[in-house]
Amino acid sequence: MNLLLLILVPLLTATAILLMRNASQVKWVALTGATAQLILAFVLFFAFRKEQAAGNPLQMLFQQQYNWFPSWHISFHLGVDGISVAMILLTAFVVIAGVLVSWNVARMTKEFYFLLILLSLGAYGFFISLDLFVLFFFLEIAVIPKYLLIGIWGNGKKEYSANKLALMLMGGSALVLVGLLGVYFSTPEHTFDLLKLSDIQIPPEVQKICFPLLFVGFGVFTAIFPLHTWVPDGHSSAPTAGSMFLAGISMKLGGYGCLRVAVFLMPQGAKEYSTIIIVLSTIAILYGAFATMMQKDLKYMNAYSSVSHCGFVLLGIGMLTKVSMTGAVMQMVSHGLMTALFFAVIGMIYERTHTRQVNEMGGLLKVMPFIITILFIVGLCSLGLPGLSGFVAEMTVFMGSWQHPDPLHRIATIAACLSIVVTAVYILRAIGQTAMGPIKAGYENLSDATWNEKLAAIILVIGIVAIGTAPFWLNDLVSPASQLILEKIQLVQ
Amino acid sequence: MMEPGLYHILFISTALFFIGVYGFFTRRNLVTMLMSIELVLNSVNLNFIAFNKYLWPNRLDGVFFTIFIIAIAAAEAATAIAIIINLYRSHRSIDVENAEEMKY
Amino acid sequence: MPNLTYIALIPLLPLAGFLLLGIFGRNYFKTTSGIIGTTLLLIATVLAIYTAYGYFFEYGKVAGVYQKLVPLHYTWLEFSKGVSIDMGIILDPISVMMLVVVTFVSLMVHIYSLVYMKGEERFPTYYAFLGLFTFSMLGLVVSSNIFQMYIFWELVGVSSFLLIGYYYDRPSAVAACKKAFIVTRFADAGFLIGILILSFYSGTLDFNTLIQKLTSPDSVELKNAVAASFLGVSALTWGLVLVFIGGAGKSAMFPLHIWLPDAMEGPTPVSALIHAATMVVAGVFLVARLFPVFAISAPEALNLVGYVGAISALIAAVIACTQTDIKRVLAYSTMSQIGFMMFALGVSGHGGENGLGYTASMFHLFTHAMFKALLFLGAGSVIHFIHSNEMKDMGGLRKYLPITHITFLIACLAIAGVPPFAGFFSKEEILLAAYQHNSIIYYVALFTSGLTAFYMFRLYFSIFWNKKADIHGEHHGEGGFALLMPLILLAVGAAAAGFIPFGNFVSSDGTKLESAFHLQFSILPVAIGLIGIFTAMWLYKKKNDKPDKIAASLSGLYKAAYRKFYIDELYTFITKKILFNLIGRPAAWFDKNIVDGLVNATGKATQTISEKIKGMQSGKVQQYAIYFLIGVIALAVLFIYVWK
Amino acid sequence: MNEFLMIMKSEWLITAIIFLLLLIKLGKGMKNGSLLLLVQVLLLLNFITGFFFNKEGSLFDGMYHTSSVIIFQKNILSLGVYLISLLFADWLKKSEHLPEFFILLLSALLGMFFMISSGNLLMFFLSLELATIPVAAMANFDLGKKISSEAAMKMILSSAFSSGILLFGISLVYGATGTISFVTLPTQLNGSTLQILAFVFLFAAFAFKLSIVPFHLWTADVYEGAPMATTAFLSVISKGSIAFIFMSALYKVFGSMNEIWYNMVMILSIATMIIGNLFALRQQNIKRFLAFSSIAQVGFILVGISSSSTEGVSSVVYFVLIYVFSNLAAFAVAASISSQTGKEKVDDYKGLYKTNPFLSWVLALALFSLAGIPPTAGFFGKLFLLTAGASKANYMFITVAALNMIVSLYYYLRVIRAVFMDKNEQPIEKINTDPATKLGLVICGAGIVLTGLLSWIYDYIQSLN
Repeated sequence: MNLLLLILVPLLTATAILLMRNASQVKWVALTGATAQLILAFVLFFAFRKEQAAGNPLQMLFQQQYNWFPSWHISFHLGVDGISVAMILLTAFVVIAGVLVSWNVARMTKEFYFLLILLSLGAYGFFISLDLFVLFFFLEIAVIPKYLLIGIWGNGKKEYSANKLALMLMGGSALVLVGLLGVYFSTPEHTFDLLKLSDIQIPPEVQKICFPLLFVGFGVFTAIFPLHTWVPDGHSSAPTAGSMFLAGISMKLGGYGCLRVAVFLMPQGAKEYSTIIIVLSTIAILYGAFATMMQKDLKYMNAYSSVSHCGFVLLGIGMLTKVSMTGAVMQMVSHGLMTALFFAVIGMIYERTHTRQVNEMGGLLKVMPFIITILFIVGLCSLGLPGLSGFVAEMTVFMGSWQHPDPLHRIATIAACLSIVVTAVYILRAIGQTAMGPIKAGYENLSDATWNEKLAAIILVIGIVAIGTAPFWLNDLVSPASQLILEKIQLVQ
Repeated sequence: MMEPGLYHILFISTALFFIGVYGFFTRRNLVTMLMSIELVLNSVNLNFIAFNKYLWPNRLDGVFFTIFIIAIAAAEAATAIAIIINLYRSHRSIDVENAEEMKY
Repeated sequence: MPNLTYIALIPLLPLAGFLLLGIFGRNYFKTTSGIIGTTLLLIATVLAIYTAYGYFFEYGKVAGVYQKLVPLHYTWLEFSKGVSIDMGIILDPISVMMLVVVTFVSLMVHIYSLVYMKGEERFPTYYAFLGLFTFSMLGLVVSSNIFQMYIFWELVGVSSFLLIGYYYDRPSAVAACKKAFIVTRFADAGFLIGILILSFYSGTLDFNTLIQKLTSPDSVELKNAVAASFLGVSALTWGLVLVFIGGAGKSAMFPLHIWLPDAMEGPTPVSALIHAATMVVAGVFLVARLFPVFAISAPEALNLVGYVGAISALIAAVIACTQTDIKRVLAYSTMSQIGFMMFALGVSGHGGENGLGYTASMFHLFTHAMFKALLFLGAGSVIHFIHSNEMKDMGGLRKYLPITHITFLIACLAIAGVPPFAGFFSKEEILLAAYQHNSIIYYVALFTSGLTAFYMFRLYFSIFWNKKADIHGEHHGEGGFALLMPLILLAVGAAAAGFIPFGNFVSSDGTKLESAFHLQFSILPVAIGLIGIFTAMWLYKKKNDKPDKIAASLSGLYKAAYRKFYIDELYTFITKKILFNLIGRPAAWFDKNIVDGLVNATGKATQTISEKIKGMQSGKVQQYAIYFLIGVIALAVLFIYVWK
Repeated sequence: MNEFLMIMKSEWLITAIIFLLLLIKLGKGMKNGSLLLLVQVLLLLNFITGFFFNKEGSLFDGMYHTSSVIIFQKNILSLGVYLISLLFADWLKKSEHLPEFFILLLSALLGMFFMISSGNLLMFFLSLELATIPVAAMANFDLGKKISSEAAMKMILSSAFSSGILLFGISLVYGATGTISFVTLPTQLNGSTLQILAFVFLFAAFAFKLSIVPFHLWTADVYEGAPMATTAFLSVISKGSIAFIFMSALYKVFGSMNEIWYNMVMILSIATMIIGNLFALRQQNIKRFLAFSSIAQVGFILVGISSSSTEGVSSVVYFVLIYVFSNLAAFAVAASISSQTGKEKVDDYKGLYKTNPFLSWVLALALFSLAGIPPTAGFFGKLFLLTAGASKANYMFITVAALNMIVSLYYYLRVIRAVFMDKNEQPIEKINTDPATKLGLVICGAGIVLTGLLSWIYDYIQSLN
C-alpha cells in the first residue's frame, strides 16, 4: 500500500476540478475523487489488518521516506499506525458524505469543491506524516480552506466567524510551531522525524516548556476549554459541508496531534500536566453539555455538544491509560461520523424549513420521515445509545479512566458519566421540539430527502452502526498503537 | 599661541554636527534644511581629516573619504534641489509644512 | 448437554422483524407487517418454551441443582485482560423463566395489536418497535455479562421511549416519552458507575466470575472491595446500591417512579407489554441476577432494597386508590406489585429455606406478568370500546363486553390474592417470607395488599357496574377473535399459574425449595383482601355519593394522594429551577460573555492600540528625523551603559 | 585583465545596458512599446547570464569582492528588476520618460551590486548613495502628482540625514580603528565604548535603509507617494540588497560584537514586527498597507539574521527570493488596478473576484505567501527564518514572532475577505492586463508555489556557503 496515493488522489481530484467546465462535471469529478478516497482508505485498512495479522512488529507500517529540505534534516516521511488508519477511514467517510450533501451548491461550485478536496488533502497528509515539519505543513494547509468555505458560502455573521476561526486556529498552530522548534533543537542531531525523536529522550526541562505549547496548540483545534469559542460561531456560520468537515475532520487533527506528538514524544510532560488536562476536559464536558442545554439554534446546539464530546477525547488522552487513549481515538472517530451526520441532517432540515430555531419547528416526522429518522439515529448516537458508535467510545473512555483509584480521576470520571444524562436532556429536547408534537403551520408539504442526501446519510449511518455493533475491529486496530504510546509513558519512572 | 590639538577639532566638528542636526529639525525651508545637512557632512569631513592627520598620518583613507563625501554631497544636493523645484511646481511653496499630505 | 446455540434465535428473530419492518415496512409491508411480526415472535415463543422444557426437565439439573449454563459467548469489546464486554447467553432458572414470560406476553400483545392497532398510519413502525423491544428485553434476560445487560438495558429504555412516543403528535405523549427516558437515564448513570466500581474491584464483567469472586469469602477481590470505603460505606455496597438505583429507575421504585404513570400515554398493548409485564420488572431481575452478592457480601444494600420496595408498594397503592384514569390506576398498581417483588428479595436470604423470598419474588413476577398484562389488555378493549380512559365515562359495561368482563374479574381476583387464583399463591409466599424476616415490612405489605384489593375492585366495579355509561350510536362489539384470544389465554394463566410448584424450579441457590402451604398463615391476608373487595363493592357497585363523602372527609390525604404526593412538582422544580436556571443559563451566559468576550477583547485592544499610536506617523519629515536620532541615542545609551 | 572583466561581469553588463539606453535616449528615441520590449529582453539576458561564467575573487585589494552567495544574491536582484519591467508594463508604457526611468533604476541596481560586493566602508558608502539617490529621483516620476514629489522630498531628505549619521559613524570607526577595510576592521575591534558608539551609528543607518522601527517612518509615506513601480523596487530590490549587505556586515565585520548586536537585533525585530503589524491593521490604501506589511516582514528577516549561522544566511537569502515573488505580485496587481481605475483603497477591491478572478487568485496567492500560509513558499521562508532564529533557544523571541504571524494574518485576510467575500454593487470592472504583465504574474505565481515545494532551491542556496 503506497501512502503517497492518499495525497495524490485528492491532489489530482482538485486539479481536475479546476479544469472542469461546468458545475455538474465538477460535482461528478469530486464524487469520483471522494469515492476513490474511500476505496483507498478501505484498501489501506485491510492491508494494515493483514500486516497486523502477520504480526508485523513495526510501530509504523508502509513507511516511505523522501528527501525534502535535507539541510534542515527534514524528510517527507510517511507511515501509519492503527490510530492514523482509523482517522483516515473517518476522513474518507466524512469527505464523501460532505461532497454528496453539498450537491446543490449553486454559487461558485468549482471553488467550493476545490476547497473541500484541498481540506481533505490536508487532513490525509496530516494523518500519515511522520515528520513533524510535514505534519505541521499539512496542519496549516487545512486551515485556510475552512476560512474561505465559511467566509464565502457561509451564512449569518460569517466574516466574523471565519476570521475568529482562522485566527484562533492559526494561534494554535503558532504555539505548535514554537513547541516543535523547541523539540527540534532539544535533540543532539536536529531532527523533525517522529520516530527518531521517540527514541531520543527529550530533556525534561524542554518537555516542561514544549508539552504545554504543543498540547494547547493542538488543543485549540479540538476545542480545549477555554479556547473553544471558535467552535460555536465557526460551525454555525459554515455551510453544511463546511461544518461537517470542521467538526468531522479538523477537530480531530487536534486530538490526533495531542496524542501522536505531545503525549507520545513527551511522556514526562504528559505525566506532569495530566491533572490540568483532566480538570480542563472535565470542565469542557460538563460545561459544554450545560451550555448546549440552553441553545435554541440546532447548529449551536451541535457545536456546543461537540465541545462536550471532544472533552471526552481530551479526557481520554489526559487519563494516560491504554484503554482511555483507545477510547479517545474511538471517540474521535465516532464523534467525527456522528457530528458530521448531525450537521448534514441539520443542513437538510434547514434547506426545507429555512430556520434552525428548534422552537420554530415541530412535527417534522410527519413530512420528512427519512431525515427525521436519521435525526433520531444521530441523536441517540450522541446520547450514547448502545449499538451506535457513541456508546462504545464513551464506555471505553470511562473504563479507561476508572483504572485510576485516586479521587481526582474518580470524580472526573463520575462527572463525565453524569454528563451523559445532560446529553440525553438536550438531545431529547431538540428532537422532541423539531420532530415530534403537532406539525407547525406551513411545514405540511415539505419534501423528504433527495437521493444524494439519502446516500450521504446512509454512508455515515453505516459507519456509526458498524462501530456501534462491532467495536472489536476498531478496538483491535487502535489498542496496539495506544499500547505503544502507553509503554513510552511507563518508561518514565 | 598654542597649537590646536585633535580634541579642539573634534569639538568643533561635533558642534558642527549638532548644529546641522538642529537646523535640520527646526528649519521650515527645505533649502535651509538641505544646507544644514551639508553642515553635518562637513563636520564629518573635519572628523576624517583630523583623525587622518593626528591618529593615522600614514594612511590616507580619511582624505580620500573626505573628497568622495564632497562629491557625493554635491550629487545629493543636486537631486534634492531638483526634487524641491518639482515640489515647488506642485505646491507653490518650499515650506516643509506644506508637504505633509501623507500621514498615519 | 445438547447444542443450545439455537437459543440465540429467540432474541434474533424479533430483531430481524425490527430491521425488516423498520427499513422496508413503510413501503412494502403496509398491512402485512403485523402478521410478519407475529409469526416471527410465534416461532421465538415456541423455541423459548421448548428451551424451558429442555432446561427444567432434561439437562438443566445436575445433582439436584440447576446449573448456570453459558451455551453461547463471544468477546465483543475487550478492554484489558479479563475485563471485556462479552455477548453471551446464560441459562439459569430465572433467565429461562423470563424467556418464557417475555416471549409469551409479547406474543399476546402482538396478536392483540393486530386488531387494536389496525388502520394506524404507522402500523409497520409499531410492529418494528415491538420487535426491537422484544429483542432487547430477551437480550437483557439472557445476558451473561453485566455490561451486556447494561447495553440491552439501554436498548429497552429507548424502545420504551419510542413506543411511548408512538403518538408523536400528541404533546402529552412527547412529554411522557422524554420524561420516561430521562428519568431512567438518570438512574442508568447510577447503574453504569456501579458497574465501573464492581468491575474495578472484581476485575471482570462476566456475571458468573463476578458473583463467584465477590461471594467466596476468601477471595482477594472481595477483601479489597470491602476494605475500600467511601463515607464509611464499603465500595462493594456503594457499587451494589448504585446498581440498584439503576434497577429502581427501570422498575419505577420510589422516588424514581414518576415516569411510569405518564408512560401510559403509549398505546395500551404497549403498556401491557412494557410497563406491566416485562420491562418494569427488569430492575427486580437485575437484583435477582446479582442476588448472591447482595445477600452474602452486602446485606445492608439488600435491606435498602427491601425498604425501598415496601415504601413504593405502599405509596403506589395509596395513590392508586384516588386515580380516575383507569390506565393510571393500573400503572400505580404495577408499581406497587413490583414493590412487593423488590421487598420480597430484600427480605430474602441466600440458600435453602432462607431463599423463600427470592423464589416468592420470582413467582410473583411470573404471575404478575400474567394478570397485569391481562388487566391492561382488558382495559385496552374497554378503552377501545368507549374511547376514553376516564372512569366517569364508564360503567355497566358488563353487558357490552362480557368476555372482557369475565377475564378482567379473574385478573382482579388474582391480583387481590383471592384463592385459588395465581396472585394468591405468590403473594402469600411473599408475605410469609416477610413475616419470617422483617415484621415492619410484613405489616406494611399486609395493609398494602388490602389496599390493592380495594382499588382493583374500585376499578372493576366502576367500569363494569356502577352507573350506566351512555353508549352513543351503534357500537362495534368486543372486537374479533384476535382481540379476545389473548385475554382468554392470559386469563387461563392468571387463574392457573398459581398451581405451578415454583420452588422446584426457581430458588436462590438452584436447589429444590419445598413451598410449604400454611393454611393458618394465609387466612389473615385473604381476609384483608376480602375486606378490601367488599369495601370497594359497598362504595362503587351502585352509583352513589359515598366515595365523594369519604374523599371530602379525609380531604388532605386524599388531595395529596390524588396529586401523587407532589413528587412530580418536586422534580419539575429541580430540573427547571436548578438545572436550567442555576446551571445551564449561567454556563451559556459565561461562555457568551466572558470566554468569548475575552477573545474579542484582545482583538478590540489591538485595534485601539494601533489607533492610539498612529500619531507616530505624523507625516512631518523632521519629526521622522527626530525619532531617528532618538532611536540612535536610545540604542547607544542602552548598549553602552545598560547592557555592557 | 580578463579576470578583472570576469569578476565584475554583472556590473559591466548593467553599465552596458545603461549606456545603451542613454544612446537610445540621445538618438531620436523609440516607441515606448518597443523600447520596453527591448529593455525586457535585455534584462532577461542579464538575469540569465547571471548564472554563467561566474568568477569569484576580489579586486582593488579587497575593495570589491564577490563570492557564489553574492552572485546568487545579485541574480535575485536582477530577477526582481526583470519582473518589474514585466509587471508594471501598463504604467511604464504610459510614462513619457521611460528610458530615464530605467537608466535611474539600473544605476540604482548597479549601486546595489557594488554595495553587496563592497569590501570597504568607502566603497560601501559610495555604492549606497548610488543605490539611493536615483531611487529618490524615481520616486518623483509621477511628475503630475503632488504626493509623488512630496514622497521624493521626504526620501531624499531623510536619506541624506541618515547618510550624515552613517558617515559620522564611519568617521568614528576610522578614528577608533584606523581602517575602513572589511578585512582588517574585525582585527581592530575590541568593544571599546567609542567603537560601540560608532557601531550604533552604522547600525542606525542600516536600520534606516531597511526601515526597522524606529527608523522606518519615511517608508510608508514614500511608498504611498511614489509610483507603483518605484515602490515595488524600493520595497523588494533595495530592501533585499540592504538585507544582504547588512547581514554580511554583521557576520563578517562585526562578528566579534555578536552578543551586543544580537540583543540589538532582537529588540528591534520585536519592535518592528509589532509596530509594523499595528500600523498595517488600520491602513486603507493598499500601497501603504503593503508598506507596513513589508516593515513587519523585515522584522521577520531580522529573526533570521539574529542567528549568526550559515542557516541564517541561507534562510534570509531564500526568504528574499520568495519575498521578491510575493511582494512584486501583490504590487503588480495593485498597480494594474490603480493604473486603469486609479483605485487604491482596500474597500474598492470588494467583489474583485467576480470581475477579475485571475488577478484575485494571484493576489490571494501573494498575500497568503506573505502571511506564510502553506503550500505557498512564504510558509517555508518564514518557517526557516524562525527555525534559524530558534537555534538560540530564545523561546520568548520566537513566540512573539509566531504570534505576530497571527496579527499579520488578520490584515492579510482583510484584503482576501474584501476580494472574495464582500458584496459590492459596482465592483472594479474587468481589467485587461498587458500580456507582459500576465507573463510576469504567472512567473510570480509559479515562483510562489514552486520555490517552497521544490526543496532543492533552498538546498542550492545552502550549498553556496
